[in-house]
This record gives sequence, C-alpha cells and structure tokens, in this order.
Amino acid sequence: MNLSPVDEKTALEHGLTAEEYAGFCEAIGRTPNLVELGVVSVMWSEHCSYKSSRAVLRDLPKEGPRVVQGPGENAGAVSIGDGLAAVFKIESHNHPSYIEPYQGAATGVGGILRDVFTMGARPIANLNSLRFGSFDHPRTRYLVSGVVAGVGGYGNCVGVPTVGGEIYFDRGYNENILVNAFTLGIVRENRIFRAKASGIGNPVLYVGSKTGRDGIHGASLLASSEFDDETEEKRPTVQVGDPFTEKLLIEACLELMEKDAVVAIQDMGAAGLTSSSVEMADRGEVGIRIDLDLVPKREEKMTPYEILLSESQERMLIVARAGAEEEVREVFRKWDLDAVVIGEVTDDRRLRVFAGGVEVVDLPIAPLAHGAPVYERRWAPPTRQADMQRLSLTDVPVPGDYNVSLSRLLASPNIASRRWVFSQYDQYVGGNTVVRPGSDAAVVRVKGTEKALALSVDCNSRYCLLDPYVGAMTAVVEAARNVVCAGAEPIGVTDCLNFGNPEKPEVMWQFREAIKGIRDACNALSLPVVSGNVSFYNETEGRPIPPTPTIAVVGLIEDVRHHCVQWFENEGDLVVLLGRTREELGGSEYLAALHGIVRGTPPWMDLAVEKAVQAACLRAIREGIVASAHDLSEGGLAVALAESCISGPDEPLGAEIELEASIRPDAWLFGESQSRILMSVRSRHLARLREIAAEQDVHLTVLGTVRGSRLRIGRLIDVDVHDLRDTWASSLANLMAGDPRPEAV
Amino acid sequence: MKFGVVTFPGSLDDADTVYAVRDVVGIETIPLWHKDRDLHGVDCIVLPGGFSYGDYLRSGALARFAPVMSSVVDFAASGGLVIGLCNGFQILCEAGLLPGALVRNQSLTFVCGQARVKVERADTPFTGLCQRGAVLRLPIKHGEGCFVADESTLRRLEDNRQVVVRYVDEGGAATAGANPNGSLNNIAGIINEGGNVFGMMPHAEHACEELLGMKDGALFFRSIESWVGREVRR
Amino acid sequence: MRAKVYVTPKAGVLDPAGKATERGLHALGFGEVHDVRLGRYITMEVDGDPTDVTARLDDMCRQLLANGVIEDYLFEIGESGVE
Amino acid sequence: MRAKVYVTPKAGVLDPAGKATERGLHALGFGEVHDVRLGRYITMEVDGDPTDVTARLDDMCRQLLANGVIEDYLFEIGESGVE
Ligand SMILES: Nc1ncnc2c1ncn2[C@@H]1O[C@H](COP(=O)(O)OP(=O)(O)O)[C@@H](O)[C@H]1O
Ligand SMILES: [Mg+2]
Repeated sequence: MNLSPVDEKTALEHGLTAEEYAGFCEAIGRTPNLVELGVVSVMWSEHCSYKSSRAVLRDLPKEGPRVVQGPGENAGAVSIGDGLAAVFKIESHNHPSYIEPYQGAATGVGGILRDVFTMGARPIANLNSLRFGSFDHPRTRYLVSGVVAGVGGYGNCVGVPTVGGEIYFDRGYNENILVNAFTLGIVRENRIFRAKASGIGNPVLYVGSKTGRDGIHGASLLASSEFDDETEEKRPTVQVGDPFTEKLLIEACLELMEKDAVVAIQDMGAAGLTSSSVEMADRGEVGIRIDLDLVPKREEKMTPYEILLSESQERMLIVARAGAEEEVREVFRKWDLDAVVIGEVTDDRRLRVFAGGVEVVDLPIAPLAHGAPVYERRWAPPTRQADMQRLSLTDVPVPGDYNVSLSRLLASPNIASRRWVFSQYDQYVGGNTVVRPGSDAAVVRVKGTEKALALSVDCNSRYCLLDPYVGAMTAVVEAARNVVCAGAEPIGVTDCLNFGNPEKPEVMWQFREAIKGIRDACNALSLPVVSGNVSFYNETEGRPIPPTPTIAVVGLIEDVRHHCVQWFENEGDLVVLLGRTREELGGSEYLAALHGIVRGTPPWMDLAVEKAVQAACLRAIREGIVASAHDLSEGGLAVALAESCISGPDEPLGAEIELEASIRPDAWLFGESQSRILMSVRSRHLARLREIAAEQDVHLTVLGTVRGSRLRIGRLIDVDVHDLRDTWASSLANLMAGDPRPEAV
Repeated sequence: MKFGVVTFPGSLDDADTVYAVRDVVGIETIPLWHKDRDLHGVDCIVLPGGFSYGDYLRSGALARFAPVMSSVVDFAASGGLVIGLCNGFQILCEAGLLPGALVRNQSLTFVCGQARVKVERADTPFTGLCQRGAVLRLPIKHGEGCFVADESTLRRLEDNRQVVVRYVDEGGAATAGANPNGSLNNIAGIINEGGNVFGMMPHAEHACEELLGMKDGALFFRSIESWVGREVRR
Repeated sequence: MRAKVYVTPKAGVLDPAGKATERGLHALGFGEVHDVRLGRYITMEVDGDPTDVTARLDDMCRQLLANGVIEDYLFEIGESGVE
Repeated sequence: MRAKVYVTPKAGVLDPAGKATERGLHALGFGEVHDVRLGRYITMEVDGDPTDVTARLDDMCRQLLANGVIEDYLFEIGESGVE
C-alpha cells in the first residue's frame, strides 16, 4: 500500500484546483496520501460540496409552519397533521443514464428511495422527470426505452408505485439527457431519523449489499500506475442496481427503526462510505473510526481507495446505540442481509480509517465537510439572450386549418399521451393510488387518515432558456397549480436544478435567475423548499442543456373524497375558464412544433393573479362543486379542452365552445398564457363558482358545454373526439415503434 | 373464515392484500411468513404479487422452495384453497400446482393498466358469486404474464374447462387487442383439476375499493368466503 | 471446477423474447437471421469430486435452473467450451 | 448456418441475478457452488456467405444482443458446441 504524500499533479487529476489542493494541505497541516486525496476530492466535488451553488441557494425560502425538516438532511419533511409528515426529495442521475440508460435510471430511483427511507419514512410514491433529445437523433429511442424500462424495473421491483412525472423532447438534450427521480414517504413526525452521529463509542454498522468496484470516481485516475500492483481490474464499472436487495433493505431498516437501536443513519450514495461517514460525523461534531478489513466485499484485493470511494448500491451506514449491535444484526438476519460493525464514533472529530492494521486515512472532519470551498462564480447573461427574446408575430402565418393544427399539436411528442411511458410503471402497488398518471397531478391517500397527497413535477425548459427567471417561476406555479387542480393545498417543494457548467458566466447567470424565480414564486405561494439537488456540468462539446430547474410540489387534501381529475365527467356540464388569455405565443409548443420557432419571451407571470386563481380553484373543489379541473399549459386552451375531452378512462366526451376569439386566433387557441384553469361544473353550481371567483377577483369565462362526441371551438375547430383521442393516444408509441432495440433482450 | 397471505422476500402486494381483504372486504386475514411452516389454521392461502427473491432467474422459481411452500403443497393436496395472484400465479406454476408457465410479455415491457376479463367459470370456489360470462375490470401489472403451455396441456385445460378468466374486450370477445401480454388463448387465470388451486395475473386485491377506482376484485374474496361458509355448514 | 449451463426454450413453446429479438434484428437490417431463440447461459464454479459433479449439476438444473415445463437444458463441465 | 451467442455480465459488474441464483442453490443444498453468473444464450439460423457471417454476428452483438457497457459476448458459428 502506497501511503506516501501525493503531489499537485495527482491532485489536479483528481479534479481539485491548485488553490484547492494548497488550501487543503494547509488545513490539515501536511500533504495527504493518495487515499486521503481520494477522500477530499470527492468531498470537495461539486456533487458533494455544492461549492458553486451554496452561496446562491441561501436565497431560497426554507421555512414555514409545516416544515419539520428543511434542506441539509437526506430528505425534507413537512407536517401533514395527525402526527404524520411527508418526506420527499428529488435527485438527478443524468450522466450515468446517458452511459447506461437502464441501470443509470434504475440506480437513480434506488438512490432517492434510500434518501427517503433513511429518514424512517415508508416510501409510498415515486415521480420521474425525464428530458431527451429530439426523435431525429439516432440515440434518442434507445435512451428513452432504456430509461423508462430502468425507472420501471427498479420501482416496480421494490414495490413503490410510480404515479406521475413528465417527459419532454428537445434538441438541447441530444447528448445530455436528464433523469430526475422523486420519492415521497410517510413517517410519524416524532420518529424521524437523522444522519447525525453521536455518542462516543457507539458502534458504526455497515448494512446491505457488499462493496464492489462500482462507479468509482475519476475513471482516468484509476489507470494511473500507482494502482498496478493492487488493482486487478482497472476499468471502472457501471453501477448495477439490485432492487430486490433494496426492498429487503427498506423492510429491515423500517423494522429496525421501530426499536430503540438507531442513533443515526445515512445511505451510502455518491462517494459511498466516505461521504456517509464524514457527513454523519460532521453533523454530530464527532469523529469516526473505520476498519476497512471489516467491510463486506464482493471482489477480492480491493484497495482502501476503492473501498472508500465505491458507489456500490443498496448500502447504508448506521450509528447504533452501544449494546444494540445484536438487535441490529438480528433484524437484518431476518431479512437475509449483512449487518457488520465496522467502526465506532470517536471524540477526536477526525476520520480515521484502517486497513490491514495500518492507518490509511487520518483527516480532520471539519475541512472535509463544511470546510469545502464556496465559490461566488461570475455571471453574465448570454450574448444571444436579448436576440432570442425577440419575436415578431407578424412574420408568423396563421394556420389555414385549425383542426389540422390541433391534431398535429396533440401528436407532438411533448403533448401526446404519456401512456407509453407510464404503462411500464406499477401505479397500483401500495394500494394508495387514488389518481394515477394521466391527470394534472397524482393523488395518493394516506392510510389511517382521511387525507391524501397530490404530487406534480414540472419544468418548461423552453421558457427557462428564453427567460430563466420567469421560466423557473412558472415551473413552481405550474407544479403548484397542477396540485391545486387535484384539490390539494400546496405545502412543500423540492427542486432538481439541472444546468450546464457553472464556471461559465452564462450558465451561472441562468442559475442565479432561476433561483430568484423559484424564490419569488415560493414566497408568493408561501411554499417552503425543503430539499433539492443541483446537477451542474450538463453539457456536451461545450453546449449546455437548456436550464432545467425541475420543481416537484406536494399538496395536501384534507378529505380524500374531495379530489379532482382533469377530464370531463358529465354530459351537460358547463365548461368554465378561470384566468385571462393574452396574445402570447413566445416559447410556446405551438410555435416550436408547428412553425419551428423557439424565441420570444415566455408568458407573463403575475404571482398575485396566480395565487388568486389557485385559491379560487381550491375553494371551489373543496366545496364539492367542481366536476373537473385542468391546468392550461403546453398547447394552451385548445389542447386543454381536447385533453379534458379525451384523457379520461371511459369513452371520450365532446364539448361545444361558443365563444369566439378576441385576439389572434392561434394565440387564443394555442397560446400559453399562465394562471388559467379549465373547469367543468354542473350548471346549478355556476352561480356559486362566480361568487368564489369574484371573492378572489379572478376572471371567469363560461366557454360552453360538455356535449356530444365532437369538440367544437367557435368557428375554428370542429372534430370528432375519437379521432383526437386516437391521434393523441398513439403518437408516442408510434414514435417509439421505430426503436429496433427491445430493452434488455 | 380466515385468509392467510404469504410474505416471501420480495413480495410486494402482501400488505395490500391483507389490507384489502381484512380492512376493506372485511374478512379475517393474517400474514404468513415464508420461513414458517405453520399455516395457523387458515381456510385459504393467498400467494400475493411481487418479485419474490427478485424474480431474477425466472419469476416464482425460488419462492417455491421456501419452507412455507411445503405446507402449501400439502394443504393443496388435501383440498385446501390456494389462490395465486400475479407472482403468486407464477409461483404456483413453478411449484407444479398449476400447469403451464408464465414468460416475458410479448412486448418485452412491463405492462400496467386495466384489463377486462371474462369469467368463464362461475362454479369454482373462487368465482361463485360472479355471473358466468360477466366481464370484470381488474388491474394488471407484470413483466412476465404471458401464459404458455404445450399443445396437449393447452387442449386439456380447455377441454376440462380449467380456464377461469380470459382477457376480453368491452364486448366480451377474446381478441388479440384485448390480450395485454400474448398469453395463449387469452388466458388470464386457470384452476387445477381438483378445483381448489387458482392462479391469475390480474390483481384482485387492488380492485376492492371504490376510492381506488375498481371493486370487481372483491368478488373473488367474497366468493371464497361464501364457499368456505357452505363447506363448514355441510 | 467450472460448469456451464445452457437453458433453452423447448421446441414448440412460445418464446416471445426470441421473437422480439428476431424482429429487432430484422429492423436493424439483419434480415438473414431466423429462428432466434433466447435462453439463459449460467456459469459457475463447483467444488467436489468430478465424478459426482455431473449428477449434482443435473439435479440443480432439474430443481432450479431450468423449468422442465417449457425449457431444456444442457451443461458442460471443465475448462472446455466457451468462457 | 447455426449461430450461438453467449452474453455474460462483465467481470466486476454486479450480477444480482447470479447472486440470487447462487443463494437459491445454496438454500437447496448445493453449497459446493460459487461465482454463479447469469447470462443469455441466443441461438439462431443465419443465411449467407460463411465468410461474412462472423462480421455480421459481431455487428448484431454490438448493436443489439449485448450491452457493451456491462456485458461481454462471444459467438460460435457452425454445428459445433452445445445445441
Ligand atoms: N415520465 C413519466 N412518468 C410517469 N408519468 C408521467 C411521465 N410523464 C408524464 N406523466 C404523466 O402524464 C400526465 C401528463 O403529463 P404532462 O403533460 O407533463 O402534464 P401537465 O402538462 O399537466 O404537467 C401526467 O399525469 C403525468 O404525471
Ligand atoms: Mg407538465
């Protein structure tokens, strides 16, 4: 084992800058050895340290009366009453999914599940947010089928339903797809577990799968000659998920948490054993001592470096109460899992690691954890920004046949039915899914209560590209509006901020603008951000992805019977629109899909109006006078109307809309003005709905009636809803049918 | 009347089944543990859905060796009622308690959705409360639900009227379009020759509650209850 | 010693995965391919007396590695064959 | 002609299926078994000039039959080997 001091060159190969390396040497008062360098390089990586984002993230509102656990733990938690809390978080697994779509997506789901059940919460619902390149890119179908199969492959096998998500296609993701996974769990508020080590002398236990050489960072580094004598297999291996073991791990951990044995617990995610032990020690202001000889290993001759940095999946680190070791082992034995004491909590606030009786790491915890550098990166708007925002509608011809336009929009991969995706996910397991994928938000009931939670994840990255501030704001309010349309009060946010290289001023500008947008929207809607994730460096060949701050909102339904869906329910109901329609086409799917134009400014966002519209909608649903409620988003009014006609589980219903356009017809039909909700109500409830709208000062328009089997919109559109449904329902499957590669033959 | 629901490592719908049958349908139901051979006096054993042992080699292949399964086999041999749902059906086939096997869906993808099945037999302990020919709506969710058997087995199944439920369209016709996984003869569920072991891919347990959208599944559990009740009186 | 087990779908039994693979190959332009069948290839190390190993492997296959209803199996012992 | 393709998980890559199968074999009393790895065994008929087939098969493996990131493959052409 080579424990001699490293040099700067090796440090640079590990991704540290010269200044960071010098700073670290100074902080520890000496030059680290190679194992120690591995430890600091992962702890100070962007992924673990948030060094480029931390300063900016401070701006986000994190407090609120319901917040039980804000950012900083494995996941956030908000109170839902009855002594229960909803625990949730979203996380990215973008790069691994591009390399190996099935396993990358699968292990992404596995990782976020662990973040939630480490808190003591039983996972009850998953969401996923996906971005792929355009269908004319040769790799897109392969990536889509692999990722979707992987999300399903893992979630289905651990028994957590996937109840919703989003999927979009845009050339900007051709070489850099996004896979963001979200998990929600339920926990008793007074039984939340945290990752804060304490109790000098308490044992540290390793539980779950054995350690292999999976996903060790710095692939290039492993080829360095230092490893020749000790490493059989230098090739870094892709992480492969084992959802069966994860299922056992969930049951074992939750069973153990019913006892009085666990002091702290954290999953081994990125940077595995290293980050879990350092972070647990840091939070508890203690030290930790680990003997690598005791770590269960899958492969022979693993070096200390490899064991410490392995990202093998389905593993957890537990600090137990001294004397409770056997209790822990017994529970894990019941579930046929390893549980091994590998170290103990110490009082020296150092990470000390032994292998073969030799001390291979002896580092102070503080500089590794919160001592990581924090950068104020430079920012400046992209030079093209102003140009991109210019849009002259006079140059955009109005369509000759609006029936054709509507039908083409419904077939657009960004609007077409997502059934091809979500039919590959178990939506039922757990027995809580009240509203499955296919409506604005999913609804899962909370067993043992009258309550339910509504979930939605959203981001229109085209808006974010054109104006990251407004785009990010819109992501928050749209996710919230979706949840409101299901009859829920939004109570918490988690975000997954997918951006390019933060060292580029334009990317940093996008990031800062997006954070401001999230901040302002959350403040306006009194929504705390309780957890999240930043994924930088999403670019290929120097081109960053469109900024994609994915927002997931969790909403609370006090009485599950008052939940709502987006499709029309009854013949004869009135069709009503809350909110105003402006002549806005910038950034619309209509312009992109039908005219090939991606420019302009995204729709205007007035947070006060948004708040009022949401309040009116929620009020009306809670009073039980709403038959259906649907958020207007991509494709605008016409698409929303069509979706309300055709997206239900039963025969489609038609609608007759008498109103005529008061603005440019394509803008009226397909424009994406914000803060609008389409509703259907029994005619006898209209008066009350008007009162509610008036109380909130919300604009209300009666558009027409649910009737027959044609969708008729003024003199512009008149089509059979069965035809619309066929187009909309088959489009994604048809696009994917070009995929010759059956997943995992 | 008492149901027992087996939990294997990797079972997923076990707790849902206990909840649905006990708390929603209202029939006494207890969990059974794979390592425990004692059946605790239950009248009907449910092998639930999930991915027992990960289903990595073949679905259901490992579960049949669990200690509880030797008791299940004896129980079935003595005429006890056994129902396997999804993974449970796969396990029953692997254990040889039902003929045939379940292989990868024709699409090679997992399918989740609602299926319609026609009740071909209303004279079994599992379907006694159904109308013969009735079309039920039940959820399906599986990657390996394509029922296959060799020709003679298939003929025997049909001749003996062992096909209990079949995938059909709205009109009750067993069309290719109504077949979600490529099963031969649109078979969704079969019974053994003795008439006491039943397996099907659709999830009766996830169709017991109006709030969750479907309630036809409760018919199976109620049928079993009423059959057991009659047996006891006899 | 090293053992290799080949499990194949029985002739006459539906093999949806094989069919789908064949379709995939055709779609990729490999039209010259037909009768694609998809099976499992299991490798392992087995300790013990070489004379017993054959019988033991046969047991393993019958009990677990192959499903006799739909699958055939074959195995090889020793260093020969494909790694 | 007849072709046989063997696809195996790459060394070092976690093989949950192999792991589960090994455990299953142990539970059944086959404790002498270790290092169980689970792969695929694909058989097919291929038409065409024998000299081209090798290259074509290699293409098939790379494009569809094996996942190069986590799997290795090997193939055999002709009547030899295990059927
Ligand atoms: N990747 C996915 N996984 C699961 N469900 C999805 C996915 N993508 C979309 N859905 C579901 O499809 C429906 C339509 O999605 P979307 O068009 O994004 O709705 P909206 O515009 O209202 O946000 C929603 O119910 C959503 O949950
Ligand atoms: Mg959306």
